[in-house]
Amino acid sequence: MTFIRESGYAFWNPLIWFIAFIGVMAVVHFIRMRGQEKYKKGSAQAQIFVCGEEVPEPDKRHIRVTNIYWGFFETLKEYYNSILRPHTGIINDYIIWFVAVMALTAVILLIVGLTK
Amino acid sequence: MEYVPVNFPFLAAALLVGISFYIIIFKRNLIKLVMGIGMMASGVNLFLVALGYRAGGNAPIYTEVPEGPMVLSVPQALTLTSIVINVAVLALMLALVIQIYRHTGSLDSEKSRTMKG
Amino acid sequence: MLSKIVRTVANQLILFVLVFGLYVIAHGHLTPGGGFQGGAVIVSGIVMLLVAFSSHELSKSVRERILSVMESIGAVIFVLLGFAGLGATFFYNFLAGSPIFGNIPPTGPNPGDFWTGGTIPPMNFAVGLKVVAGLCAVVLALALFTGGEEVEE
Amino acid sequence: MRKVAGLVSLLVLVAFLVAGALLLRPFGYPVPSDMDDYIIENAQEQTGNNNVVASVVFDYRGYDTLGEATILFTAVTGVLLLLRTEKRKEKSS
Amino acid sequence: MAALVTHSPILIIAIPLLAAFLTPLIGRLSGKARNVLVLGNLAFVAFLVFALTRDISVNGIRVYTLGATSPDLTIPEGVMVPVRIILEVDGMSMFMAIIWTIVSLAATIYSLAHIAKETGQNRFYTLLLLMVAGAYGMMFTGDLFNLFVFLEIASISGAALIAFRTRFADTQEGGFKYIVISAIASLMVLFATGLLYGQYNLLNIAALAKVMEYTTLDKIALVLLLIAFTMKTGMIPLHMWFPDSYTVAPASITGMLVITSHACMYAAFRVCFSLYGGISDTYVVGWIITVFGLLTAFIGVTMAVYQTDVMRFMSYHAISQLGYMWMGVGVGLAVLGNPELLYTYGRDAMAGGIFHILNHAMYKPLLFFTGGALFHVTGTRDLTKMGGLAHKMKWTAILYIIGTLSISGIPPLNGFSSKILIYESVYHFHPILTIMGIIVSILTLASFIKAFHSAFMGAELPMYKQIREVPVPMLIGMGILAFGIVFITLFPGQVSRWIIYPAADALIDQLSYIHAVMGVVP
Repeated sequence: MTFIRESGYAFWNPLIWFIAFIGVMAVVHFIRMRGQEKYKKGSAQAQIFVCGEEVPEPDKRHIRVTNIYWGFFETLKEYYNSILRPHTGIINDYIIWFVAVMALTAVILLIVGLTK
Repeated sequence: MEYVPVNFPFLAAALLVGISFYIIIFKRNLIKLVMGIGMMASGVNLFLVALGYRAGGNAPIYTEVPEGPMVLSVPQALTLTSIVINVAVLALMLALVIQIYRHTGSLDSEKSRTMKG
Repeated sequence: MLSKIVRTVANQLILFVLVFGLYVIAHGHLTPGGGFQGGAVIVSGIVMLLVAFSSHELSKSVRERILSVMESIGAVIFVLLGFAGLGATFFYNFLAGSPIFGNIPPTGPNPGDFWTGGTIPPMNFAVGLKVVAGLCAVVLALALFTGGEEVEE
Repeated sequence: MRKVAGLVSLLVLVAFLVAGALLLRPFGYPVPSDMDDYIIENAQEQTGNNNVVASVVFDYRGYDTLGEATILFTAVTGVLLLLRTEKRKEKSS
Repeated sequence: MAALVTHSPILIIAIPLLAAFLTPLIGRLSGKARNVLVLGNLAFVAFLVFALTRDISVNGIRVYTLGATSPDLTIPEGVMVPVRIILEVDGMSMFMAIIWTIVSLAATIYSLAHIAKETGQNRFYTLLLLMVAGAYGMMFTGDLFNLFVFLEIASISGAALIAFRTRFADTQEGGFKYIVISAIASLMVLFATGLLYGQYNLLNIAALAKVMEYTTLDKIALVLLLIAFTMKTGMIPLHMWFPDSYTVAPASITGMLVITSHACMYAAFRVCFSLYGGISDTYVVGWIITVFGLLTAFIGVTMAVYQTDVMRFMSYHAISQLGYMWMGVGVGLAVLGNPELLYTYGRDAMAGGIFHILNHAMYKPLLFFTGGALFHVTGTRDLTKMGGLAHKMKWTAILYIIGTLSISGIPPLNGFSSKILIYESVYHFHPILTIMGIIVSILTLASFIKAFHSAFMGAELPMYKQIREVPVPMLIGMGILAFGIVFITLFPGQVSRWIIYPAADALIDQLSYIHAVMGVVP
């Protein structure tokens, strides 16, 4: 039973990947073993430390989805404005797109048919 | 039965489909939308049943049939099937329109919209 | 609830409508018609009653549960007639040539014999039952804006 | 903008449909018609049935009719499901 | 047993139908008996599907003539064309059927707990079985009009199931959009069927493919069929109904709707390869499909990063994953007329696209189920209201991680093994396809990390103190799909050899598809 999947240009073998993964894990475990053993759960070491300020409430300090990748959307604002404009949510517009794509494809096929 | 140069029934079916596309695209009222889909179904059914016509033919039923050619029977069966299918579709659509009107109090496809983007 | 004249006439007419619908269903294999058409005719009669009397009046006599049970039974009969042909293939006309509905008519124009058609008359009846029950349920539901009550399980 | 784009593409599509209707074989003269001729000739002795349309609907294409009946069943079930009145004790839905 | 296999193409479709007709009667008596009926029915159908798969891998294409005296009597004597409806089952059909079996079983088990508090369960399970039968019919049929009929069955039951939770407004809107789109698409399919019937007086796909002359009418019919099916599949720019409908459905139904959209994709492949495979314009059609697939993958994922509704975000990911399949199979279609290119990379591209269908059918329903689990416990789909759920829902979090890594193609999970196949083969057709595919994969991972953090990570929010892990049936339903993912991860070579490449060859080899029905007469 071989694990290898050949695609003609390369091969992909989960077994090799697993072996590599286990090796990396062993190295990581070795490095972690060299660390300190003085860490104790439940003590002040486990508390959150915000430069001496008192820690905000959980729902205050949770990063909401709207704040993630803010810069990404800020940079691509034009793209998103242009891409969100067609998404009107009106069923009639969906049918317009359907008709438009049908007409476009038909014209393409007709032109190709005329050229040859 | 002389030869018909332009096949008008097919033309009528195609135009009916086009008109119903116009209704579906440009009428914002959901009931009109459903009517447009019903019209499109009628156009397609007309097209199907017109395909089965044979010049001067009788209905394909041998009970007391006069002599002569018979029109094709498969398109009639297909048309029967598609008519019932469209009845079912329209019934479900109307039920959904009733529900939409209950919830949003509007039949306009833009005012009754709750999702976008 | 329309005027008394309308209600009386509807009361008289519904009988003829039902009889005609049954005729169309029963002779589906001899004359134009069949299960769907006859069922539609019967349901049109019921819609006439719905217009003459109010839908609440009608919903007292016609229950949604009974309709859906009838519809399921019709559908089950129809698909079982298909399964019964599995000796050869699904939907094989296994009754053609058998004692029930088995007569083979002479080829070409003929007056028509009711006892022909193989599985087609039974299928017509099953489909007729199904269409009557189903369309009645739909019409009543759309008229009353309710599809019966669902009690939480 | 919406209207113009929709109208233009609609006109193109309708032009194609009309072209299809005009390019189709003349109305009333179906060629070829092998399948239907076979059915019209043999329906009587194969299904023992005068009504050729009925024998097509219930025998030759009976499977389509099963699907058709199923669609009607589906739509009725769906309508009754959508228009049901929920008797529910008010819990945090 | 042999007779069972002989009749299994129709039994797989007809037994769920019979059970669906019986469900309302039995459901009135007891809910437990109804659940047993539904589950036992699906299990028996699964058994039939696997038996038929073994038979087809041995004996090749199997045809089934409905109503004839013998199943393989496709053409009656006295005429040269098929008269009755013919089911034609080949490798591609069986591939889709296997997917549908697994996902429908998992979704049904998931539904047992997911909709336990809703009313109208009898009709829910009735429609679910009808949807199962409709999709099987689409996958097995060899007849254009029959394809239309079963497309309608799947669409109508799907629309009614989308609108199942009638107490919300958006569910009704989603169901309405779905039924309108489906009705218009099916009517276009019917119009195209009429065009083909009017020319050739045939309805059977194989018989039509044999006499296909590719006139202008055939071009119009091809456009109608192709665009109608692609709209049902959710290809950009025809995708806008897709999130609206999939977001609001019950999660189990969303998982099944993904596979019905794959069934429409299968129908599009059937039209392009089996019906129009012999025409001269396959290069152009393949290019059109590939370009649309590229757009689909990119725009879908960029829209997905933007979303904050968990189910809507996953729906846009479903769209962008569909793009990969269109790319792979489109490249295969473009080089279909050129055997040497086809066997250099085209066949591998098609295999990659088809393999991606399988992977997507495993991890996307899993992700939708996890989204439904979040909705089940929190009562909202809005990611901005969630947080810290992993403290209470460990199993759901783990399953979500598996699905995330798989959809974003992280080695060694199965998403990677299909994506690498697509990348390598598509690169030789046009490099930009591979580059865009990798970018889309990166954005997919980024957006899923975003959703994971906002839903599961973080401190435990006070509003979710007393939530509990989802019920066991939902975990079982998700676990089945997770097991499928792990299996494909471990044995990609075997899976591709057993079902993927046979499916691709079944699409490529049009002649045997025709000969199975028409016989080997010249």
